Amino acid sequence: MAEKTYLQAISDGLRQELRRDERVFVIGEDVGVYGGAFKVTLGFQEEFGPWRIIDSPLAETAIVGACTGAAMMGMRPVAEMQFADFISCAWDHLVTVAAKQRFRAGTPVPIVVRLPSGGGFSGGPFHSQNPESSFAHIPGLKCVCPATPEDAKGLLVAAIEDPNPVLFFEHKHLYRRIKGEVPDERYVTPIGKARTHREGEDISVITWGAMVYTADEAAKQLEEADDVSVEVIDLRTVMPWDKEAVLASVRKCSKVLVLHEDTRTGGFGGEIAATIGEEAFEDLDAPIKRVCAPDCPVPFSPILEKAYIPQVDDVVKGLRELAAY
Amino acid sequence: MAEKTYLQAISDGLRQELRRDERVFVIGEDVGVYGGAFKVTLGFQEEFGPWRIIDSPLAETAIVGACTGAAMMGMRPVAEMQFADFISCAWDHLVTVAAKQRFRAGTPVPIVVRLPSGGGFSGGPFHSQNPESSFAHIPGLKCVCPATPEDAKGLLVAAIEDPNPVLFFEHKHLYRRIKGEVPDERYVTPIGKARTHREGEDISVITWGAMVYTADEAAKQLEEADDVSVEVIDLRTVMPWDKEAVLASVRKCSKVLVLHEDTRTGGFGGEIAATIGEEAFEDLDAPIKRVCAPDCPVPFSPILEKAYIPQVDDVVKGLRELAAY
Amino acid sequence: TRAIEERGHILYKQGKIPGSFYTGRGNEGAAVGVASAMGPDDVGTPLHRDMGVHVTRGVEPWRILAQYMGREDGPTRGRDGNVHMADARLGMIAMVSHLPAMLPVAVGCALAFRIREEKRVAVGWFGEGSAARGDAHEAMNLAGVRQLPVVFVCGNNQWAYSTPTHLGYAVEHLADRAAAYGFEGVVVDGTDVLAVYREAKAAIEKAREGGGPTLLELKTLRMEGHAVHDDAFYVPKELFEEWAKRDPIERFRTWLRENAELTDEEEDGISGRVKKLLNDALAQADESPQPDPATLLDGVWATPEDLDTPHHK
Amino acid sequence: TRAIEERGHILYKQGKIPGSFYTGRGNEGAAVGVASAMGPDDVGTPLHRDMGVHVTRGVEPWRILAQYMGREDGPTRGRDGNVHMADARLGMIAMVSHLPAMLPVAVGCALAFRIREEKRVAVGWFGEGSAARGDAHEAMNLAGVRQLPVVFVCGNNQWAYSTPTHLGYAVEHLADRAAAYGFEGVVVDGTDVLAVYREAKAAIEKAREGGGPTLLELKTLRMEGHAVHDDAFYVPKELFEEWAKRDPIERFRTWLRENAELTDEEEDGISGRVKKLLNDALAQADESPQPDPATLLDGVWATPEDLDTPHHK
Ligand SMILES: Cc1ncc(C[n+]2csc(CCOP(=O)(O)OP(=O)(O)O)c2C)c(N)n1
Ligand SMILES: Cc1ncc(C[n+]2csc(CCOP(=O)(O)OP(=O)(O)O)c2C)c(N)n1
Ligand SMILES: [Mg+2]
Ligand SMILES: [Mg+2]
Repeated sequence: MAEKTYLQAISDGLRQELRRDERVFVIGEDVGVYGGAFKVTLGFQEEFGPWRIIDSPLAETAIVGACTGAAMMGMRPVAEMQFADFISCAWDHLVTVAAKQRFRAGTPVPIVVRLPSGGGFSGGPFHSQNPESSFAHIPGLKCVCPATPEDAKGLLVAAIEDPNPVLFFEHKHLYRRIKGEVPDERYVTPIGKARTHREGEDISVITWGAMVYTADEAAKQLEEADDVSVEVIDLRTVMPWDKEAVLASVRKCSKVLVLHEDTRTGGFGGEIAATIGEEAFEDLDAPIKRVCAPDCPVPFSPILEKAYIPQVDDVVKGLRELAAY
Repeated sequence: MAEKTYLQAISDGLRQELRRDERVFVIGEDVGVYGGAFKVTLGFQEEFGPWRIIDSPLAETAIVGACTGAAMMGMRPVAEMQFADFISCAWDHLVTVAAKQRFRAGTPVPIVVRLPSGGGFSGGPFHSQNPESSFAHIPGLKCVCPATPEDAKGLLVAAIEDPNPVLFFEHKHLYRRIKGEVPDERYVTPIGKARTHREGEDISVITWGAMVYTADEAAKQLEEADDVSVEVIDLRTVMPWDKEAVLASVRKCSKVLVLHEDTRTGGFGGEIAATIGEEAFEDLDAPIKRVCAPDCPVPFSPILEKAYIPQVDDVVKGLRELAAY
Repeated sequence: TRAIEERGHILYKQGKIPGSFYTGRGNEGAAVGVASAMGPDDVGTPLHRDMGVHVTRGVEPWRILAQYMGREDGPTRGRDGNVHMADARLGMIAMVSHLPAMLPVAVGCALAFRIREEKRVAVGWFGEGSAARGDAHEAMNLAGVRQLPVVFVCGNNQWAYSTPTHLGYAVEHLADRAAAYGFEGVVVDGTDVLAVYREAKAAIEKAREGGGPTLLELKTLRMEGHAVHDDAFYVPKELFEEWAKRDPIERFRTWLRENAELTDEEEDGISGRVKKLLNDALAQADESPQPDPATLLDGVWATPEDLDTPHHK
Repeated sequence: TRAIEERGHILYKQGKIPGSFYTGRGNEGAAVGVASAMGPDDVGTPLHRDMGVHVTRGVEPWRILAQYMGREDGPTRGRDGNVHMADARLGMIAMVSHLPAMLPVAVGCALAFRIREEKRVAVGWFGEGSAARGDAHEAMNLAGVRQLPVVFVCGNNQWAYSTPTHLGYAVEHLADRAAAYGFEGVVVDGTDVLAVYREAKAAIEKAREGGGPTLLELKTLRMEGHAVHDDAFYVPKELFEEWAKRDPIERFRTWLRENAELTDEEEDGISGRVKKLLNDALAQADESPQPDPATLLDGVWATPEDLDTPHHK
């Protein structure tokens, strides 16, 4: 047990898997000598060599497609996208080949694609996106979005073990900002199980990734200023998502706010709200509120980006409206 | 005014635009001599020549990307995908370049991409999909899904006139099965306005595309057998979608069923249900029910496909549950 | 010689299978020639003209017919149709419609072999039309940079649906593109099964020995429409007539008669056995049950047990 | 000669602009050389090393600085950052991050010119690293098949972030790939602005006259890290030293002194004017207001009025 950053936890977890399972290898742009754009694989190539830490050409379909082929031959590939935004270049491969091969031909595709995602540092429209909603709609793909260092390691291990294609969304804004206790030994955090980040009675906030901390801040404010108790559910994984945990929290609080960093329309928050409305209709004392980014690309200007990414104040406002309903 | 098939209406509308506006051109695989996989552009190359009806190489990013460039230079390109399924190969271009160029650089991208979509004839996992939900989530892209021959022509004209990238989903199952009166002259059916396919009092069904007919069949059965009056709203366009019309129908009926052919989880039906739940909470007398395809690829076997695509019986069952609630 | 007779045997089958099976017509020699040159542990991603590959690898005809009928005993259990199938135990990977999306996958198989330093080879098929897509480029570029044990087989049948080659690419031979990726390209007469076998064997063994990728361009003519619905009106009749003279099966039969003392009796014997085999297959396929809708969702997610496949070893 | 002096003028600017502007260092000659060879009605899709293109086309420095500061007067009005910008009135199209996604767009511009039979040319930039992506292949293949008036400019600065060329491609010169698409490829010393201008001019005029595409490979060295945060430890020091001797600005200064009688006074005059111009620009950019969050959603959807741009004529 030691305190680690979110980034360190991912790096250590990946190194541990590379050490214990020789079927695991890493491929991506600049992951070797350079150690990856965010230095997650720093020093890996020295330890594991150029054929297990593979610097690829600048070609995302080749990277992910090659992972699929290697996985079918018994390897456990871990691809790194330099930024999650560039996964759009491997969209066709993921939805057409990787997602459907098991269903069509009975052939599993155990690959992991690591995706440094999210905004908050003026990365602009192409270095800030959260594309998990687009993939969560495709049957056959899993989407993992850890919020804490402990989950980041445990879910990465689970993703590598999983016999399905797993998209592993690492929030760049958490990389070095978030620290936490992380067990040294290997452990698996199950995919599909939410965690209660904060217990509460009156309003339930359903969220994941960096927004877990935004929600927690807002919850604090409501507890102190308004004496309203807010529960924060960290989904941890968006596909599959832990419907039971969410419905339990909804039944307890009977008011719900769904929060995510991606844009609102067609975002996965709609799926969650629709499901709650369908299965917990009688338990709701207020309309389910969604707090999300507005429907536009991620702007570069700090002022505009602040207006784009849901802020603590936006969540507080939403919670107060729910409390008053 | 003459009776035409859905396919004929699209073909005639496109020919009319090619005749009146020399900026309009068509590009796609086998659209020239062959007239397109579904013969929508049959005879076009003779009339407009090989530089306005362009047989492209088998390369979807080149096709759609070239449309974007040509559009920026003042043309009005209409691309044809041989099947909607293959648009996955142009995903990156559409979401990265076409969708965001206006927001980022102020440069509009007036292109139309025609997408023969939908199942019902054992096309299997790659010739049957309805990918509109994936694109409707991307700010900057419009998604048009006509259900009638008249709308197919009027919305195609609107799509070509529109200064934004428009994905035009043509349902293959309607091509030759659906006939209707279509005005001979040019007319524009506005993007973003729903139509009431069938008036009703008790339950409102929100749908689009081929499912409009499935809903209508089910509505008939309920009216006859159960004496329940069902309203069928044909969205016509999924992005933008006509929230006002939907909410008005919801307020009238206070029970809602959202129906689409695409898979359920993360499908656009969730967005519609979530929005209704948020904005018409007090008007709802029952949970909003979604009837959609299950979360798997489109199966080939006729028996499996029948279990996959929502059938009249599935809708009837859902309506009866709502009526009984 | 038995080996050759077996190949002839298979070629006959190809010519005799009804309906959609005809989509490979003119390409049987190319498919069988390459497949016969592969080793038992080699893998491949054959496409919609390559039924001969599956047959050569040993997929039982009745299961192929069951596949076409969407039955439970087809390799995809009714989930997918026609040649969108493969038997993992035979080292084959099921194609998707999107072309040539399987090439990066074939390269990935080769990457696994290279990482584990196994002497195995991956074969990736594509058509001259789909050579225009980015996937072909990304796959060949990665294979060239890493000199992976993969052989790219371009079935150039001169048409992509209705699109002639001059509207698909602007180089004389697609094989010439290999130079742009740092490996060798070879043009082969795809109607000469023995020539195909020879060149494929050479390329595969070269890859096996660490010599890197090869791009084989097999020139044939698609002897029918793109699919059953297409009468290929856009293909000049003369072209069909010219290439009809080079029917791979006829060419091989002639060769067998001249060089392997194939006699009328043997031939009749073969045709007889094939006819019977296919009749039995049809009957057996017809007895295969329809898939059960209740199981529709079972196959979406893989389970740990699924990883116990030959593929994943 | 004034034209050349102006180019020198611009080159000086390049060297003098602070911060992120340095990302083009070593590439100034290539960028300016190509841009100077373009006609007023030609269009292009310059990338992140090609600030010189924007400057040459006449984007006012203060607006570029405003762009970097995310201000309202930057070409993207704070919506996008750094070189992700362009001025449509100057025939430039704003790049996206995804490389080389602008190549199909450049080909589309050329397609429009060809359909309308206009004597205009499109120029598409990409790096040697992004040459590995499918977009490069699909764009060049379509341009070759249709012999469109487009010039592909590959800025080969020997590194893609930390990736050396031998891990990116396996052919000696990327220009050799042009043959695979049915047009000409030319290798040029990218540090020699006059050579670049010469070859670019020839390629552009050839395209204008219906001679089809050309692939220009401009060899340079990225003289700094991939971006400010990167110290390029992975680049051999010797390489930097060797290429430092070939600094495009120095080379051009020398040339000006030897051939255009550039005197100390003139040079000081130019540097003086540049310093002042940039000081004024900085001041003016600083006065540009921050974008108004209330307008965030205004720009998502285009309106019919938006189509009244030079672009869309
Ligand atoms: C990405 C993609 N776009 C379009 C299609 C539709 N399509 C199926 S086969 C075909 C022609 C393929 O030509 P070629 O690659 O030469 O193979 P052939 O059928 O001639 O063997 C087309 C356009 C497809 N399968 N995949
Ligand atoms: C599709 C895509 N993947 C990854 C990146 C991240 N990235 C930005 S620049 C770069 C290196 C580009 O190298 P090159 O094409 O040689 O251009 P250079 O920066 O050297 O001028 C990478 C990998 C990107 N921009 N686009
Ligand atoms: Mg072909
Ligand atoms: Mg470079």
